[in-house]
Amino acid sequence: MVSPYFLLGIGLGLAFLLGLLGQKARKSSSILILVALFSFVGISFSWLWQFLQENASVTQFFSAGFKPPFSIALQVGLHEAVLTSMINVMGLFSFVSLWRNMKDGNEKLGPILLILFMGLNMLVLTRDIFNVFVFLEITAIALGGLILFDEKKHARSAGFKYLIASALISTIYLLGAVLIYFSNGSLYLDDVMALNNMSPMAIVAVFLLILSLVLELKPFPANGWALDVYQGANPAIGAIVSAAIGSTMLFLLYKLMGMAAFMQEFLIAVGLISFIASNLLALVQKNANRLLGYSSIGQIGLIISIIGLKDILGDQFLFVAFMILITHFLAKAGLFWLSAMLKSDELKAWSVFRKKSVLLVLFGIFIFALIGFPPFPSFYGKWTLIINLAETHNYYLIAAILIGSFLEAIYLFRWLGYAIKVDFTEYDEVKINWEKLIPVLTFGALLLASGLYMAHLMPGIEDITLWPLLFILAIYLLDFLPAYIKNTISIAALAYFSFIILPPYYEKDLLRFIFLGIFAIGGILTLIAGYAYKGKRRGFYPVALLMYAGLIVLIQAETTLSFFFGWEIMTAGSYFLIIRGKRSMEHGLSYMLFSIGGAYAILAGLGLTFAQTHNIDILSLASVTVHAKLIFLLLAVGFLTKTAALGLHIWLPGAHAEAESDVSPMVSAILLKAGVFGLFILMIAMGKNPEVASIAYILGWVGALTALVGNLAAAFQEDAKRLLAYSSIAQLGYILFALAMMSHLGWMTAMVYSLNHFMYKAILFLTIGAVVLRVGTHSMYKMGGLIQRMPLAFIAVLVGIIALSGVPPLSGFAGKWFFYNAVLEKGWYFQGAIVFFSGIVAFLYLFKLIYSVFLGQLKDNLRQVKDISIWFAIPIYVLILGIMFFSAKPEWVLQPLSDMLTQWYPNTSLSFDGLYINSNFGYWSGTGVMITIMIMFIVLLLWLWILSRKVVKVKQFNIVYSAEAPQRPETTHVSYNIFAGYYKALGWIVAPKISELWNKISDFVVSVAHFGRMIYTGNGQTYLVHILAFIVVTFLWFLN
Amino acid sequence: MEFDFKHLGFTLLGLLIVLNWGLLMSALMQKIGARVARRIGIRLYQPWIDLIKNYAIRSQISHGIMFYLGPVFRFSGGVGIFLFMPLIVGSVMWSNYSFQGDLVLIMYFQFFGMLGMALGAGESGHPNSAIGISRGLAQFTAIEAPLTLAIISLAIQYNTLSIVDIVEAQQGGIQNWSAWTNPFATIAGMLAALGSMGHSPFNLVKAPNEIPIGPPTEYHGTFLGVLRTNAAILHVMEAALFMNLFFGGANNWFEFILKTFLIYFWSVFVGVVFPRFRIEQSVAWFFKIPLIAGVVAIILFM
Amino acid sequence: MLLSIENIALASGILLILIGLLGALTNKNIIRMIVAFSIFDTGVNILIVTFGYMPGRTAPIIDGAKVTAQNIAQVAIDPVPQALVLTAIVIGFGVTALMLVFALKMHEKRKSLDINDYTDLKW
Amino acid sequence: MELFSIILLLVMGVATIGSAILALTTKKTDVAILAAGAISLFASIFFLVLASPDVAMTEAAIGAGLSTFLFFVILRKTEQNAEK
Amino acid sequence: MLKNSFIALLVLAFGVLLFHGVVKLYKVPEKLNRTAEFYNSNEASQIGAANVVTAVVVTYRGLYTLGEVTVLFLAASVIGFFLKRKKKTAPVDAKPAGSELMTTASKVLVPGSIILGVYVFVNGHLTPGGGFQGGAIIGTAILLLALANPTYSISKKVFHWIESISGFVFVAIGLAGLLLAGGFLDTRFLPNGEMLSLFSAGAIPLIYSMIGLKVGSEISGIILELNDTQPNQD
Repeated sequence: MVSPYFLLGIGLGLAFLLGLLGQKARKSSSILILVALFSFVGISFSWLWQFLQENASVTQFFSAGFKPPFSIALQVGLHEAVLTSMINVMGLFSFVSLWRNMKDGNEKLGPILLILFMGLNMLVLTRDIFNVFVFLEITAIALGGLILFDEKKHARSAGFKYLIASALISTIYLLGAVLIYFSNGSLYLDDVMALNNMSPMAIVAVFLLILSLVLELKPFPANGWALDVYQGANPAIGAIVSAAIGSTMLFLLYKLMGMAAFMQEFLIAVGLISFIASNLLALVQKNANRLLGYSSIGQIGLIISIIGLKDILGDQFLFVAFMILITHFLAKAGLFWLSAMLKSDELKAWSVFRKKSVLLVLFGIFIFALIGFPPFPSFYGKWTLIINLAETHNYYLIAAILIGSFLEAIYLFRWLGYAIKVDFTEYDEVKINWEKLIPVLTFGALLLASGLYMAHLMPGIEDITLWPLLFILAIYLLDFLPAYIKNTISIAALAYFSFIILPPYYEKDLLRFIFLGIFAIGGILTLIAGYAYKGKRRGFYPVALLMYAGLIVLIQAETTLSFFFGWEIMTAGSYFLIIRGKRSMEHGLSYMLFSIGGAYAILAGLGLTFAQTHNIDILSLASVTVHAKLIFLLLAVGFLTKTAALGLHIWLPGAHAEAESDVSPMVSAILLKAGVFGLFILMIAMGKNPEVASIAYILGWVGALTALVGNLAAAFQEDAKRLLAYSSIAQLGYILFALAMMSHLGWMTAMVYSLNHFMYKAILFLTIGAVVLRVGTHSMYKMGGLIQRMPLAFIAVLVGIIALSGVPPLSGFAGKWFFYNAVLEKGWYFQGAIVFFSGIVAFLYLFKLIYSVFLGQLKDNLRQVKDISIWFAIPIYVLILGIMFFSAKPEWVLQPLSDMLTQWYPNTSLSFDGLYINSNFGYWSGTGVMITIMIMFIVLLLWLWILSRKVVKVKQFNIVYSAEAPQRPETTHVSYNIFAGYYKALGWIVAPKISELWNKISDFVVSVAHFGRMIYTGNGQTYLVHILAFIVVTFLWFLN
Repeated sequence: MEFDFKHLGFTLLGLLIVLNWGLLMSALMQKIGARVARRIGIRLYQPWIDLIKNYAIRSQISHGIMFYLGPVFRFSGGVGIFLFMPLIVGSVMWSNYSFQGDLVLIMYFQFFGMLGMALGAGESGHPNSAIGISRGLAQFTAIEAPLTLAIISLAIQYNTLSIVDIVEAQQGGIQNWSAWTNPFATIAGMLAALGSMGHSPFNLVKAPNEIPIGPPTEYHGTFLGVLRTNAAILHVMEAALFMNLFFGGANNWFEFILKTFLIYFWSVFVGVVFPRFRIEQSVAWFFKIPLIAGVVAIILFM
Repeated sequence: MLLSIENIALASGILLILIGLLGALTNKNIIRMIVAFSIFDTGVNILIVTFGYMPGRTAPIIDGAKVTAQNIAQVAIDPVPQALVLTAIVIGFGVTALMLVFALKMHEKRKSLDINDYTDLKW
Repeated sequence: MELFSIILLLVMGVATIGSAILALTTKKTDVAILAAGAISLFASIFFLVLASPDVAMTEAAIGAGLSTFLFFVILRKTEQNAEK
Repeated sequence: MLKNSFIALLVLAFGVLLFHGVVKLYKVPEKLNRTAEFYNSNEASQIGAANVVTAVVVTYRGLYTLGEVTVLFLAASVIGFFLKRKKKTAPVDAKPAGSELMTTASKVLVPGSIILGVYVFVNGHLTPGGGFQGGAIIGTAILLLALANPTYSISKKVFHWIESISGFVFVAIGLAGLLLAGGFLDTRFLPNGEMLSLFSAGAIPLIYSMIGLKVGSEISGIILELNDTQPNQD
């Protein structure tokens, strides 16, 4: 093994020698430093190789040929090898990223950087407690020097604050180190760790050491100086502080915690407080670098608490800590480097990355990695963390971690939303230099690679789930192709899936077959509409496929982990799909926040489950015994955020309405079914548990009220897509209600509704979307009379609304019929009545939709409009055929469904007798009704036709209108606020109380954040006071 | 149950009876209304004359395809309800096609006609059509609330959703009628019936045609004839539905005619006495006493 | 004994630490803050050296007379604290120097040495 | 010898604390710097008494000498800058 | 002032904690602890430096010294870089000569000081003091020179060279220890020699000389840089 002293030799030797070169030979000195940093990387990689491949054992290298404690030992083990590799890679790329800064006569920058990274290496390696102090100071001074070279406006005052803070902190460390020596006569870490019972002095000493390291890691609230450094310094230096120095200090803390088991609780508390508090305060932050600082502090806080959780996590500790650390390390460095490319500090300035889509993608990768989305390492880290915390019954910690993560998600996604949506014309264009680009690219690639690699290590993730992700990556690389080619590839991918993977499920698992079918076939159909788009449609296909991949993984999942994996992938993909819409920035954000909140509820629920079952099989939910109620509730809430149940629905209208025309059906008709599937799985597994009955009862009410409020709200909309979105909320309310009944008939209802909703909502959204593309507005009152211009669209909407309303003979009636029978059987009469009533209310909005858009007076500006694009018409009419088939031969679909459901509910009153479907209460023959009505309709049509063959078509304004002939269509098209009277009577039900509630909550949080961050006065002395107060308070706490 | 042509004959005969009874009944009601208002009123055969006149008118205008289809939908709605409604207790031949679906089918098929009419009128481009329809739909939702509760109550009571079975269960004397055994459901149902018959005070829906405009004006000639034919059938069938649900059904045609007359008369009677509601008033009204009655009806049978 | 060498030294050390700290926290002038920091450092150094002191013993330097290679373990004090303090002093100087350069550079831009004038970065 | 040391230290201690208070309270920065230098000088005597001649030398050379010098240089420069 | 009294209270609390948590726990040790015992007992035979502190600082725990050198190097780099005036435009003779007394004194003192400094670092293994102290003394001598002769200028390049080479040699000696003897900074690759003589204690005198040269030249370099920018002094 290469001796680590060569790091010292190379680093210092070169730094000293460079004085000889003088100012002229700057270029060659830069290259020499680069070589030195390369050699650092080489040395640490060689260690890594030896540990990973050759199973080398931990080796200590002693200085001066004596054994410690009489000399200083540098230890090289696997941990050290990993950490030094990270640091040295960071060092190399930091130097690259600062390449241009070296030009401006700052020839000292290189040696200082070299010494800084050498110092960090030594901090990782050394086992001598006082030596740590020396290298802490070297690090501090080197960093101070780096900041001093910084040309940014406030870099120097920030650097000064940093220096005085670190002077105080390192003195505390010095005191601790000296006391350690006096207490046991050794400065060798292993000696101290071997002590069985520590003297009081040793305990105080260890306390001071740990305290000062924690202070170095910027705990809340003693961290104002760090924030100022992040904000004030060059982002490339911020990257070093956050990624390299942060990681080093964390490792140091971990190393020294070997002798301070009694301080674990302290670490947990401090870490989590920092995690939550800094993420909270970050909510109101507008400066990108400072925001990154808050985020860094938060992440580091989380890792601090994980270090404190070492004993609790046991075997999993290293995995968890490393996963989160590596994500923080790569992502934060990447983000800071991205920031370094921009002139402006504003969050919104990041929108200029839109012009360089590679950078935007990298930005997205970093953000998603930080939040803990798959396939990034932090996903596995957080998963394992939560699972293990649940297993050890640390529920409050789970709550704290999830709250903190949620807060973090808020601002990070808002920021990403800015980057994707905000107008960037007022910001300077980003100029990409190779030396800025290379580090970011490398780290982004490393992040992806590490995530994909990690998936192999995790039990419960099948390799096959990663193939779609690689495929998506490939699609992204093909992004330069025109849309129709990518569309074809995407359809081919889904078609391949449909033909290869889907059919076996028919025999194996019908439930999954149905949902997979909805996702795959729905995916193909909605993608066909994509042919209507010209140009390249950059970024659309990767994210659409990401969503479909997530959905498919979700359904195929056999383990809770891959279920959650799919859930998150799907969320990520759909977020990008939604945010593509024109005005969808805030809707995308609220979608994401509700999704993440829901995902965390699911995570917590799955964690609690694992704690009891010790099994990640998804059906292990069934064997839950304790906390069944809580688990059921958490999971249900998680799924309900996706199905937009009342109270959790406020994201949906905007998100669905503002999405692109072919995206709306994807996210409405298809995506929502993911939540339904989740609920199905949940109820299959846990429905038999008597404890959950009461929650199911509540869910039934929630479903009923959702249906009511959704439909009522839809009736009062003026925006066609918003109307449909509210309609989706209501439909999902029906499904929730039906599922909650937990009976054979109830689930039949739910299945029928799911299938139907998929078809008619896809038809309606596709049609309306296609119309919107033609007319250029969502507002229904601006349309009208389009039946003359768009007969195809009209027929589609007509079929859609008849099916949706449940009027026989179309398939919607099947849902109503099952619904009635299920309600009567279950005895949920009042809820049932509410749902039924809301079903009637549906007529209001359905009429409004078809009337306002297609009937009434054709507007002048729409006289030349063409019928919907053929690419929209194809999927629409395929779906209409589907509805017609289902309506004419419902038993073909219903009988297998019923048979399938008998595996969970064997006692059913449902029987199939030829064309008849019988229950305890009633009977129904879909085919018979269809035939009867068709014949009758045709006969009557003929009757009218015979009697009135000489019908004359009159002109538009040829109506009897109070002796006046109207001239303008607008004056005779009554559409705006058409249900005013109804609103007067029942509008109170849909008053936006829930949105107000959420707004109040968010206002409250924001004001807390505003108030909280006032402690950061910007005065270096105040920061010192904070640190001192922190010391005093923890000292007092500790003496107790 | 299988379909046969004899059945079809009985169905057509039943349709004829119902149509003529409906026309006569509407004349009777207008006559009664007029007499109460101390007018002479129309001749009893006037509806037939009107109908023939309408069908005979030659000039016919259309605003478009949906305008044309609207009456067809409407007519199908009326005839469809007739088809799925059992008329005479215990008679296979007079039970029409009720074997194809139960009460739920009838409840939902009501909308078929309404929807078609709404769309047809909507295409006429007349603003008042849209206003009338919006009011109609709004009021209709309110009517359905108590009616649903009443029907659920009955379904609980008789443990079935089949109208045939419900009627069967009420046989054997007046004391077995739902009106006695389930009075609250009957109250809710009959109050809802007021609304669904569309007489005052719930006739705001048709109000626009008093200032002579609105759907019936745009529709004239054959279209109006079709609509009139449908109205005659629909009124009888709505009365028949309530008869079947609450008043023991009919054992013969005489009973059918008597009961439907009385039920229909109930709405006219109320209409003569009370003034018209505005739409928000009528919606709110249905959410008061009728709704409470329905809730009580369910609670009693839970 | 209250008035022993080490007690006086300890008292002086702690007082220096506290005074230095107070100065660093209350003096608004940046250079004065740095001065206070160096006083604080000196106090810490005195504290450490005092901890390492053993009454009656001499410095661990073999002079061949009083202290020889044989008796040094009995007559001389612990060399390690001295080594630590030596290091700490030099490092303290490095930190002080860097702080001073910062002070100078800050002053160059703003013409002010008042720490209250450097609160642009906050919240 | 012992007593002498104690008295010497006592005097030194009082002088040190006095200088420290002076450094803290004085209005003039250069006085404060001088006081800090004096403290270092006194401290090196402390170190000498505490049987640490190496530390004493270092403190005298670096704490009292170099540091004080650097303080003055910087102070002068800031004053110079302020004049400009 | 409320804020200041709060701070005073805080500092007081810190003092109380320091007293209770640290000082009260301190007991005057009866005998040397194991590390000190080892150093004091074995140093003479292992390293052979009369000054045990030097042996500890340079050999046993030589990394500390290397760290110190690094810190000074960093500080000197930064100071030197930032205190340097961009370009001198004023003519040289704008600077008045130092006072007569100063000039005379410096003529005597400067060589003496330099010799003293060299003595201190060369004898670091025998007597108190060593590279840092010696270097600082040499720096002071250069300061005197600069004060006496503001116009006096020595080529700074020389100092740069001395600094770089001595620093590098120090590191190289360290590596030589790693390669030739027991470990990094092991000074025993040179013979221990006879106790109390100049050429004893292995490579310690060499190392201390290098450090002395490096520190001295660093400090001198800074002072000379400053001298270039010294204002008129009266």
